[in-house]
Amino acid sequence: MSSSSKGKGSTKPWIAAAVACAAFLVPALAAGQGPAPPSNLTASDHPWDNGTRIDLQWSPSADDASLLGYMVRRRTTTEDAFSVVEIVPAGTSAFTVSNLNREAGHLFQVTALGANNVESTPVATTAPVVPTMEWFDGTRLWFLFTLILLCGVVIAFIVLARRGKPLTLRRIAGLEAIDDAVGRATEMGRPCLFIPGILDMSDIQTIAGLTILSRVAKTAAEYDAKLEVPTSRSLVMTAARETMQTAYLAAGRPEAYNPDSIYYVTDEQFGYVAYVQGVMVREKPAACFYMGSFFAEALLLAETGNLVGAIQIAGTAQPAQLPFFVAACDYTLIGEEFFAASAYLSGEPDQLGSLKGQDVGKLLVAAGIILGVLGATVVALTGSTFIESLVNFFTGTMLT
Amino acid sequence: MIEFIVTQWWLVAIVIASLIPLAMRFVSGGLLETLRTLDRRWIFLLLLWSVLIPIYFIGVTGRTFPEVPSVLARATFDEIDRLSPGDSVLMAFDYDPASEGELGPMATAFVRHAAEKKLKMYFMTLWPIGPQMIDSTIAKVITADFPELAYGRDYVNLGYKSGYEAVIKVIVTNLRELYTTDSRGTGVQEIPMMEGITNIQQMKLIVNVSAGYPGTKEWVQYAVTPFPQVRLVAGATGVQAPLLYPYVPRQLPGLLGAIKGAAEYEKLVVDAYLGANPHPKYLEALRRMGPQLVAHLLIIALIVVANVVFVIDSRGKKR
Amino acid sequence: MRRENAVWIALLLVGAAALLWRSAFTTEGMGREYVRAVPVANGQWTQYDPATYSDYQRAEAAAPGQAEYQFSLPRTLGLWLAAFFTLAIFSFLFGDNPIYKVAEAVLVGVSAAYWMVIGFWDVLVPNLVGKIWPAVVQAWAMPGLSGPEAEPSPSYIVALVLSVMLLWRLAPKGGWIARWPLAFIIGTTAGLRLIGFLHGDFLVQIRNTILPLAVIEGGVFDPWASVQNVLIVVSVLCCLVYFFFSFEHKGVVGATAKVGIWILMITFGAAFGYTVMGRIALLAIRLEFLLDDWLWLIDPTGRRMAALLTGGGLG
Amino acid sequence: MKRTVPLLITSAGGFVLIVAYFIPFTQNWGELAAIWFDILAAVAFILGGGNLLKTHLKRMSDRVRGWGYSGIVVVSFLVTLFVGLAKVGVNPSPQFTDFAWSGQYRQMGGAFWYLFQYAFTPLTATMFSLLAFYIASAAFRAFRAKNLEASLLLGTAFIILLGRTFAGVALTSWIDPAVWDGFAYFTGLRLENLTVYIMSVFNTAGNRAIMIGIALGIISTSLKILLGIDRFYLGKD
Repeated sequence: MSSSSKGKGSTKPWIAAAVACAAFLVPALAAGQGPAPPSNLTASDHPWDNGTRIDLQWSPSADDASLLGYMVRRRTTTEDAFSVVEIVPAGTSAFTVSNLNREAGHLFQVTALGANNVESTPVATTAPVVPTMEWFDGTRLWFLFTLILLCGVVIAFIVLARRGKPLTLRRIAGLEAIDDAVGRATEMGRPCLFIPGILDMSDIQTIAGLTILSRVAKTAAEYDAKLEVPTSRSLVMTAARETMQTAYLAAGRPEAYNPDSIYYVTDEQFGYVAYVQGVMVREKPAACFYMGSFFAEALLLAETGNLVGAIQIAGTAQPAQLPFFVAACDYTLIGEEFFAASAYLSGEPDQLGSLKGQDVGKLLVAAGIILGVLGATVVALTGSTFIESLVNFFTGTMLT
Repeated sequence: MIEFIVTQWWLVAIVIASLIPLAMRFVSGGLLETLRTLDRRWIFLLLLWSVLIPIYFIGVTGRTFPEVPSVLARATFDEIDRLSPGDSVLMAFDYDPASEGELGPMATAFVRHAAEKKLKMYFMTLWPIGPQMIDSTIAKVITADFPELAYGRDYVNLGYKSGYEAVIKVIVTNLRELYTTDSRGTGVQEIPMMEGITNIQQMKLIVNVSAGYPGTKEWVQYAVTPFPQVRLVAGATGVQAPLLYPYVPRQLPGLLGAIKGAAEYEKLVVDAYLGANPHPKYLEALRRMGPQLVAHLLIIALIVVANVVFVIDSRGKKR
Repeated sequence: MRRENAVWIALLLVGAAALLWRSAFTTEGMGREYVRAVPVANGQWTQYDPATYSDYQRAEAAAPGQAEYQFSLPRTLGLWLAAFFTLAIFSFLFGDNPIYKVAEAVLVGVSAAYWMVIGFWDVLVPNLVGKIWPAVVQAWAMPGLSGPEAEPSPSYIVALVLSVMLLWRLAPKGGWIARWPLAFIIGTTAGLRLIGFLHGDFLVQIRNTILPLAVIEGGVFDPWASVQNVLIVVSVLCCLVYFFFSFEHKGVVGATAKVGIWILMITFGAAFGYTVMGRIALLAIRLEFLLDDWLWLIDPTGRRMAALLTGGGLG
Repeated sequence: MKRTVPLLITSAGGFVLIVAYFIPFTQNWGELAAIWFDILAAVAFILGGGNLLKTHLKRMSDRVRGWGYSGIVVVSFLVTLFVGLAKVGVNPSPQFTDFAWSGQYRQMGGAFWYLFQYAFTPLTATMFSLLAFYIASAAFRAFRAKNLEASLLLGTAFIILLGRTFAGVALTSWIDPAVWDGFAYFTGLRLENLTVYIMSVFNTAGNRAIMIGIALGIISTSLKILLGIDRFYLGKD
């Protein structure tokens, strides 16, 4: 094998690696001092996968105890030379080769790697194996379980809430301030400004921001306050217009809806900030809402809003910007609170039910962490291999 | 220092003159009262001087502060340093001119280090303005100091692809589905160093320079998490870095945070490869640490002063 | 107010005069851009790469009147324009003013069009037209397109249909049809993010939190690492309690939530500290631009006098 | 038709992608959806540009205060759009000299590059750098040790600010075993080490909890949309 791969002066990097490997092995092989090779190499398709893996099995070399490991190589039927996949530690007798091409047949070769990187004669598979794709990805089975569990509790509580189960929730200060802020703007005869973040509709925070907009717009319609929504994405503008229209309709004041108060500025982050900052100092809004995904503009907007004396309420799940909102705004909805806001504001039972579902989700997380940590601690203290396998199953299989 | 003040007397004069009105207000209005009602524009002015003067000082004298590399900077350095010549490295430069102050020096140092190690560099970006950043870094380091490296053999610029993290998801298993040409429009099958490269799992290391979304977090989520054998190191802005610490070291063995991280890494690269008299373009971050220090001290001073006033006022109320 | 304006105008005039004097009548000069002419495609046209003043001086010293390195008037004007815009944005710090408003208007206009152009050349041409009618794109703007990528992908017609529906909004009637693509976007976003965050963030963060409370390294108990692990686990749990919606923050829950908010505040403080670093660096690079590229007051990278003094030995 | 069909599209689109994640054959549908979204977003630029023009032209025709600036917006928008789409001043790619349109639209020396280099970059980068000033004023105005929470935030910020500069290193460099043997146990208190501890313990824990909470929030928000409980985007009939 060494001579065959050496002869190929290909530029493929992995072939180059194989060449390099082979080159310095030649003298050792010539001397005939290699360790005993592994035997009975078999290759079979990895079950329940997306068709990129093949399982290898072999019987260990007689010199297993003194080996550095086993060198696994592969090639497709159309390629001439084997290339290195991995070096697995001694004592191993199985390996899953991943990241294979589904359209090709694959051949494998395993050698025992002795001291001073001396390789044994290779053992190879003779019949090419083609990885097959199954209809279900078995590596994601436990993830499916987690998904169903978490979605299940949320849906279950929504159903319970619809059936009239009474729900109590703690108060969130920022939310109670929203109505007051809109009211104050009305009294002062100054507009409200709503910023739905700077990301597009492909971000869930923007969507959450717009659900809050629908409540703010309803309040504004009831108070007859002027609400301005500059957006940095035209899709967000489109969605915000639909949202506002629905809200004004729900408030019984469809005639007060003015689509021109929702307008696109520019997709460029700082162009958008420059413009909104200008709007703020010129129109002096009495209330500013920042609900969505924010980056560097968070502090630029919040400090300018502070300069013009607006009440400011922010909500975002961007942890990097939370300190600035916390420092510069009157109220800030932190992370999960921001997603909970629209449910709180609507007060509808099925909306509130989803919050209970989230709480159960957190309980499950806490329980999982506590169990896992206890297990890991016991393993560290006692070295129990049984519990270690349990913990490994939990972290390595269930939580992947 | 004194020599600097004497020769640059006009700058000193401007600074002092600009602060005279503030001093007069302190004298006429009283210390506490002036602090309580201080116009924020004075703070702006103080910050301007605290950044501008050190830049000018360092620019004229060429002196920088010493730097002691942290554990993470060293880990980042080692990840690249342990690679062998000819290993392929994906250089994912996800930033734009707005963040160049922090990330430009990192990108420069990364490319310099990779060029010194004779690694094959595959440049790409998920940011629309990223290609300019790649081009300018290539011009600054490879074209200027490594003219022997050939495009297409030693480095290639795959350019920008839209689609945010979806791009990562695709190329981690199938690079060619999205990258059919390089940024110059040459088909990938005609580029020698692309031969045999079908996905980015084949890269020995991914080096990400990240200013936000999409960036290091997405690389961790969609490249490292599903394919743990993928090695990733990152240079991130000060804003991004704290969010990335949860991924260190398992998913992210090396992380450079902000200009400080850049300066530490610069120091490591310079010490290891550039000798006693490096070209000043490789000391950019080290130079920027000067204004950093003075501005930090100013901000700390502002917080302290504001809190002293606050404590005095709240005591007064209690009485 | 009028007197203040007069003072400002006077100051601006003095500044402008000083700049003119520096650029025209001093030996150092300022704000000039130089280029290097590089013939491309067998000399069919010339490409102008950026060059430094010292490149130019060196070339002139070697061969006076050479054409390779040249002074560039358009780029010099560009540099002054860039300096003007930089100062215009900074002027907002003093207060809203007409110069800032001009810069703001230019920024909005240029950037909106900038993103449209990028969307056209980088998305619509290769990913929509190029997928549906690759031959058209290949014959026009992307001659390098070849191989399997040059095969048409019929599934992209769905994207085309959705695009047309979205643009229906511009039509006088039936704007509601645009809700269909919007619904598609919102639905797929919800599905993708649900899976993405659950698999990416959620599970990974739980997994990373499962740490042994007692760390024993090579048979020896490591107190520091153990304390660190205990702190991480307890902190995560306390913060989770803070986010509970079902209980008022009273009693044991209240006390735990209190610790949780402390941890969050430390987190925010750390983020604040880090962010300050980044922002100062951003200002530094703008000031470097003004002092180095434009005013030629400093020259840390040896683009002018330093390179000349040492005979260009810095490169 | 106006509300039911979009609702169906939303639910079907979302649930199909969730299911597709588990089926190898359809695992790349999510990516396809993302690419389609990108196409839609690019098409939406036309919508946005149209709206921008409409807004500012209306301001000009109404002669509202500051309408001159709207004129500048319109002119700079149209000029940039034209030079970008028409590839003004762009040479063809050297490999394909026969194809007049093969050059890169952002080629150095082209008109679009000029606008990028001398208008777009300085404007956006300077706008970004205003943050440095705003941080200073926020530090002076908002960071008061009003209570324990605020003090913790402040204290941490202090340590990080100091620990990430040369000053911090110099301030606590005396905690060195070379000075006194007993200091070997206290090197963790050196500012630069303290910074690392804060980042790797409290910052990590806080961010982890926030991320877990956010993931749960996203699950419930997504579900409400897919189940049709939140249907704010549907407008009126």
